[in-house]
Amino acid sequence: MSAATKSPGASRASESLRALVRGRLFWPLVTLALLLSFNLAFNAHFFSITVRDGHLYGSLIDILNRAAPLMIVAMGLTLVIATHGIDISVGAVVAISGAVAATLIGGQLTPGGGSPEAAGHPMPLAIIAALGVAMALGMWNGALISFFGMQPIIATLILLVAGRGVAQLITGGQIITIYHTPYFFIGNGFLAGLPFSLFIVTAVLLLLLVLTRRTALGLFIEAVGLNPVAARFAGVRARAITFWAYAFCGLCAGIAGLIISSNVKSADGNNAGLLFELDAILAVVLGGTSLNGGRFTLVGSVLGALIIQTLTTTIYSVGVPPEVTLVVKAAVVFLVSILQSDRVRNRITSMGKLGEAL
Amino acid sequence: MRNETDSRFFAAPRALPARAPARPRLDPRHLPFMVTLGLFGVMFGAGSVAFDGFFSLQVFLNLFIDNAFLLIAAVGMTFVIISGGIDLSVGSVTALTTMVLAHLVENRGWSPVLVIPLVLLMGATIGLIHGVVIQYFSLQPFIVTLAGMFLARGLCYLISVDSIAISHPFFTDISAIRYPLPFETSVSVNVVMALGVLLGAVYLAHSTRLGRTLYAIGGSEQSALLMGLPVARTKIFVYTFSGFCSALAGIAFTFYMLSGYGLHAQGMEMDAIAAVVVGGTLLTGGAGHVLGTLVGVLIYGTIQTLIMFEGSLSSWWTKIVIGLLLLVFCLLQKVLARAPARQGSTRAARQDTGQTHPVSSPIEQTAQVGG
Amino acid sequence: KDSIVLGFSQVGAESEWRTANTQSIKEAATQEGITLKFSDAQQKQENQIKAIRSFIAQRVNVIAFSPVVETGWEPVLREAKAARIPVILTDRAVSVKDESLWLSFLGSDFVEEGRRAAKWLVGYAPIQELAAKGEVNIVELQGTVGSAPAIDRKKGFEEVLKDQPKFKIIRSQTGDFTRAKGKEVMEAFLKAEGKKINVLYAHNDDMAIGAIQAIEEAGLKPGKDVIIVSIDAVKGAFEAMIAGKLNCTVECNPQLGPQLMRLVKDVVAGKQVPRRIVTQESVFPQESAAREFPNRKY
Amino acid sequence: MMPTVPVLEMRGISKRFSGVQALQGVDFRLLPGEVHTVMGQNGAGKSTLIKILTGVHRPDSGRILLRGQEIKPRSPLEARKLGISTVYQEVNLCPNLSVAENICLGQDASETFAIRWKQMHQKAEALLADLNLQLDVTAPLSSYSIAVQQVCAIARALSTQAKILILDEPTSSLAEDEVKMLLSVMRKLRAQGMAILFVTHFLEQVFEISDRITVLRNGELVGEYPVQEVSRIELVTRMVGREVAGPGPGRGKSARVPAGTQAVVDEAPASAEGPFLSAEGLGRRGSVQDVGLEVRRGKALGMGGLLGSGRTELARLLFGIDRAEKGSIKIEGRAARISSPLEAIQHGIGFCPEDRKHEGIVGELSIRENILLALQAKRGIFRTLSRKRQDELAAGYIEALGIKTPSAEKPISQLSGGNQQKVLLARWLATEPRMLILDEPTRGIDVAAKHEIMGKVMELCDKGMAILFISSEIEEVLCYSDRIAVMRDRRKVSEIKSGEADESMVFKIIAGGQV
Ligand SMILES: Nc1ncnc2c1ncn2[C@@H]1O[C@H](COP(=O)(O)OP(=O)(O)OP(=O)(O)O)[C@@H](O)[C@H]1O
Ligand SMILES: Nc1ncnc2c1ncn2[C@@H]1O[C@H](COP(=O)(O)OP(=O)(O)OP(=O)(O)O)[C@@H](O)[C@H]1O
Ligand SMILES: [Mg+2]
Ligand SMILES: [Mg+2]
Repeated sequence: MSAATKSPGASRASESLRALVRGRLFWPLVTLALLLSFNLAFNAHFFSITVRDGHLYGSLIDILNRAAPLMIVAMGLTLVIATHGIDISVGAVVAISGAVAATLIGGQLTPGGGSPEAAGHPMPLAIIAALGVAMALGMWNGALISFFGMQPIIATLILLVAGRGVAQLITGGQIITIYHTPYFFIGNGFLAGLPFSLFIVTAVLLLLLVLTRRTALGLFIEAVGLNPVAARFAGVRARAITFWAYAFCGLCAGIAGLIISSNVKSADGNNAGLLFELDAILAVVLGGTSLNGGRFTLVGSVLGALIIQTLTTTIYSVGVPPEVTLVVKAAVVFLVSILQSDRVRNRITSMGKLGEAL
Repeated sequence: MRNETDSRFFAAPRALPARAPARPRLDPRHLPFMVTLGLFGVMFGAGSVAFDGFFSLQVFLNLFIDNAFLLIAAVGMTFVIISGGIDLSVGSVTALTTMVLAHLVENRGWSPVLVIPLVLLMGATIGLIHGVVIQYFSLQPFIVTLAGMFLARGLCYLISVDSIAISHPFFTDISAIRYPLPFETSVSVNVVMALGVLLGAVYLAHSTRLGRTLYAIGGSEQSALLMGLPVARTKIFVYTFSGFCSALAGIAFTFYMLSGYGLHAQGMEMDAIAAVVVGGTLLTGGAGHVLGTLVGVLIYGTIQTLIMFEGSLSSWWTKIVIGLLLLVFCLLQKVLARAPARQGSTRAARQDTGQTHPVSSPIEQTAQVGG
Repeated sequence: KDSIVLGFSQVGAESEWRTANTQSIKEAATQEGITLKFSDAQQKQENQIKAIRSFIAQRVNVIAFSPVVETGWEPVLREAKAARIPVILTDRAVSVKDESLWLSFLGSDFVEEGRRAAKWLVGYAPIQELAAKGEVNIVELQGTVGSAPAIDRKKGFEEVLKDQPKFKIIRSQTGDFTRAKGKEVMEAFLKAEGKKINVLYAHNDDMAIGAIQAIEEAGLKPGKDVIIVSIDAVKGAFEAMIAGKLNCTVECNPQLGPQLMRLVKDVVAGKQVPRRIVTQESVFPQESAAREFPNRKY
Repeated sequence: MMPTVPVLEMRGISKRFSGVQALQGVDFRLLPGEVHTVMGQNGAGKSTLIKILTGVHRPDSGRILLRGQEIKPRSPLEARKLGISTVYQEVNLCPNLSVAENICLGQDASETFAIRWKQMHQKAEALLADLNLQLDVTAPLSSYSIAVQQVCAIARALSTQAKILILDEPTSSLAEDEVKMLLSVMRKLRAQGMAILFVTHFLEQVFEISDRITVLRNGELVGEYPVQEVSRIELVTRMVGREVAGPGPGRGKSARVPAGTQAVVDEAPASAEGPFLSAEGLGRRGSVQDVGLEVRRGKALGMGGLLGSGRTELARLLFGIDRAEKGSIKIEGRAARISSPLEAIQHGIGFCPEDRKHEGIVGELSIRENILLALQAKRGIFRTLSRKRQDELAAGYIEALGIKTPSAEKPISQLSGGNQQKVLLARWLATEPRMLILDEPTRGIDVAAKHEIMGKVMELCDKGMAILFISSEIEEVLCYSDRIAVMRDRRKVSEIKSGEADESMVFKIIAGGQV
């Protein structure tokens, strides 16, 4: 049984198989594939994509478009989690960002006259303001955590609670409908046949990949998350790194807020991004990043977000009754995480080895 | 086998050089707890000055009456957090308990004497499953208990989406019991139950091997393992205990509300976590005191009471003010508890408040199998 | 003379409707010179109970609240009764055995709203035509699972349709009362059922507005290809109706403030008050939208 | 003379980690009442053997017999119940628990339901007193230095009535006194019939205490020898597989360099230019008081002192980990403010800390990344090295320091203790510092490698690097430094030229005999 008794060739082959199976993205991909094919069993048209009004149209496109905000927030959160932190305020920041943009753009529908497209303030200003506020909130979190030494969960809990209040304060507890059509492009527009939000996701992903893999940032973040003392002793500016991770996470939540508010053409301070933090954390964890900090994978988090969105869409399209939805969700999360555990992986790899030996 | 007197090989053991300047009598390790308690006093005092009718024993006792279930759940959560984990299923298990209780007693006509042990067993079993899955598959507690949270909430809806009122005399009678105290005040059965759980937990955490093993695991799971402590068993126990506490909280909830409902105790896990952490327990594990959780719950309750007495805040300002109060509180707690340690930096701080301050204590690498 | 102190415990600020409700109560209190102790329960019943307890401790003159759920009020209301503080319910009732625990109930009837929506639908001409030809396929966007309006609006709607064999609810899913979810769920419905869908019934206007966007994006005409009926009658719904995208909305009136204050004054004055006060609510079909729109405050 | 029935026997033990054959068919016998030393180079498999014995790892093949009965320990807990008491190589205690808890927790069945704190504290104090240490046992373990922690770990192992005691490099951070104490305790236990498995890299200790020696090389058994039958040279040769030269070019008196030439080198550059770093009146509440010293380019300043005398704390002040409250630091004659490690690094200082597990390695990062970390921090986030350059760098140091690993991409936590230490050294050498502070740098490094590594450091020193060398081994300090500063009670009490001192003299100063 032991590797030593096998021929070197076979052991090399099994090693490379193991490398594949152990690859971080392998299991999230498998999960996603399983979920998608499950859909196909229920609905033959699930994979069909047609062209409508000059852009692609279909369930898969829906999933991608819907998952965009989650993917972006999950990426920001990945950095935070990699530093061994957590940010549960992302949902509140989503709401604030949308509220800021909507109130600035404003616009009123006057029946029978006036232009519904009229914007209160120029759109770029509104967008910059919303993102600026979101990032400032992230920096606030970062400052509390890295400079005041507050526990991340408490620091961000404060913003989770108060931030929702701020969002409602901005909107006056109402849903602010946006009438400025150009704004809708962010969350509803299509570019080259694909939802525009996907381009934002790609841009954020590329930016982050470059930042973390082409510079030393990734190394520093991982070092800080794994052993902050040792990292500091080696000259890494642990506090600054942590601070900027939260700031960036805030920014990501801001972007997500814009997409969401643009998508539904309104800002809902009460409900936008409610419980978003749970989904985002779940996405990061399903993607293969540990909540204990350290090694992180951005692509994994993106896949995690896709898994969650696929699951949600599946539940809707398969017609699971709402009372059962949560049980189904629980079962899937259980299964997926057990499937991803080392124990099961090893079992599967050794099964693979056996098969090879035969 | 060891004989103290003649095994001293050298005349007198050498003492390490005396420590830095003499400090106040107070043990610095208790400082954060004292500070938290003191701040609670200040907060309650401020309320008394600001609002009529605030300064009364009954208002103070109401903190216990209204938060008994939270306290029970938070005690279970304290254990989980000290061991370095987290349990997100607390609120939903509480809700599930109320639902099962109400359903079996009202719709099925079972006897409460039978149903109560049954739901406690159910809670403990859910916790046990969490623990076993976390330990056996070495999964992250966050994700396992999140699934548990979905599951328990979902099971509530499977029983009924609507709420079920409880009119069984056993429950109505117990919920009506008030133990009189001086000055025409009283407390409910829940309070007695919660304090009982608290005392039991204090004993368990601070005077038994199991409790100390808990702290060891939170400090460094790998080390605890190598020290030959029963890590797996203890971790599984912790989640089982938390599940049990959640179910007990559910029973207290039922006494409090006399109804079972799938939307009960929404977000209670966050309240419990916040109470535990505000009470001085580190989310990274290994440090904290169960009594701190009591103070944490009281502080949480006081913040709410303050806002209710204020009575003019809009919904959003309510949230903002809760956040601000929490912020002020946590900052003060940090500043005050740190004051004496400020002279020393990393290492000195580690020395003084090592048990209670996360920031400076090194984070253990569990993957490290040392050498 | 000291002004009357009213303790009011609101459910939360989870929707526009709720915000409007709060606003109406606050404004009315100021107008009538009543001191309002307002407390937001953030959707939690336990917080409402705590609030009522703190009102008792503060010895307010009257307690009013919008219960999160019907059940579970017995113990705390008994305390209020012991303290001789009269209790008024708004928005929805409570189920307690001892009916003397509350004095009066002011509010709308969610089941009735569901019934009205269904009745309007059954009577709507294009639908009748459809029904004559074949089946009417309905998709339903429910409110938050387990919440009172969701349960009752579903119940009322189904009650009426029970006797209409041609009407079929083919899909029903929760949209959490929000636009975003409403849109997302509708998208999935459209992918799964395609053109089969004739009618959308949404438990509130916000979900309907979200769903309208999804329907448009699917290349269908809301209000024509898919008949839409929803509940609440918020401003956004009127805008949609004016644009011809929504067919009907059933009013659920949040403007309880003035009525409540009058009631409070009567109670304090020791007058006999009615046990049940139903708020004035109507059904607004598309045709009435333009006329009604300027009157909408929220 | 000795009973021949072994208490413990391991037969044909093999263990493979991904990519590494850690053990290959190793046999090992432990007789009652003997001290049996296992020797081998870093990464030879000593710790792995111990971990298999105590159930941390499961062997791929082979059997373990305890008094003739086969056992399959699955966890340290089971091993402990079988009467095996262990001190692992790294200090594996819980930093957040008190010293007393770390020593006593779980060791006494009677404490299950009610811990008697007073008794526990007394017991811990007594156990520590046996090891010549007196401290506040209620303080958290993390408030003590790594050496103290190591003593606590030993005390824990001694706190139960075990039949077998395993000590994996227990003396690596201990000073002479503590080592003596430990050895005498071991003798006493041996006399009582306990079987002791001992791992160390210090030859003197081996020959002082062992009855028999088992030598491992590359995971394979080289042989088992009664201590009388091997000489030091033979032993080292068997461990390494070839002949090894003695200590390289040293500096002090005990080195082979003639004292005369040393003196000349000593004066010349010193007069030519000022010290690289000079500190005056450095002090900080609760830490060192009023310390002044000069570290010169091309010179090594050794630091001697007892456990807890404040050497590490001084190093922390110099490196900006703690901020000095009093005194001043000058670098190359100019006043410098060093308020963070990064600033120190930018001034060209490097610091290899003593607590490698907590302050040194970043466990899950690869060897390459660990080596790169300080250099990259020095260069900043954006000036990255190309991947090729990184690989070269890592490969270069793996080669130069003899780090035993199949690849530079292994997580450092999978390396053996000594090899981790080498990686840390490489981390600092890679920054090409102008001054290097080494706090117990040879901890856990095998004899052969020690000479090689220190030889390399001395080479760099000769090329102009300033060295501050802290070690608990006086011999080492004497050998590798030009001058020796001695600390006592957190003050510098004396500074002498190493050429003018011998071991006993330094001892006297350290112990406070004379100033
Ligand atoms: N958990 C692990 N995963 C992978 N490889 C490991 C692991 N533990 C040890 N090894 C490898 O096994 C080999 C033997 O290591 P071991 O720790 O037994 O050495 P050692 O003889 O104790 O060395 P040292 O004197 O440095 O402590 C090393 O090459 C090491 O890299
Ligand atoms: N009385 C004491 N109480 C608590 N800690 C003490 C006491 N005396 C000394 N110490 C410990 O000793 C340390 C001071 O010495 P430092 O670590 O600098 O010693 P060192 O000379 O490097 O010796 P070593 O590393 O061998 O212990 C402090 O960090 C502290 O942990
Ligand atoms: Mg070793
Ligand atoms: Mg030291």
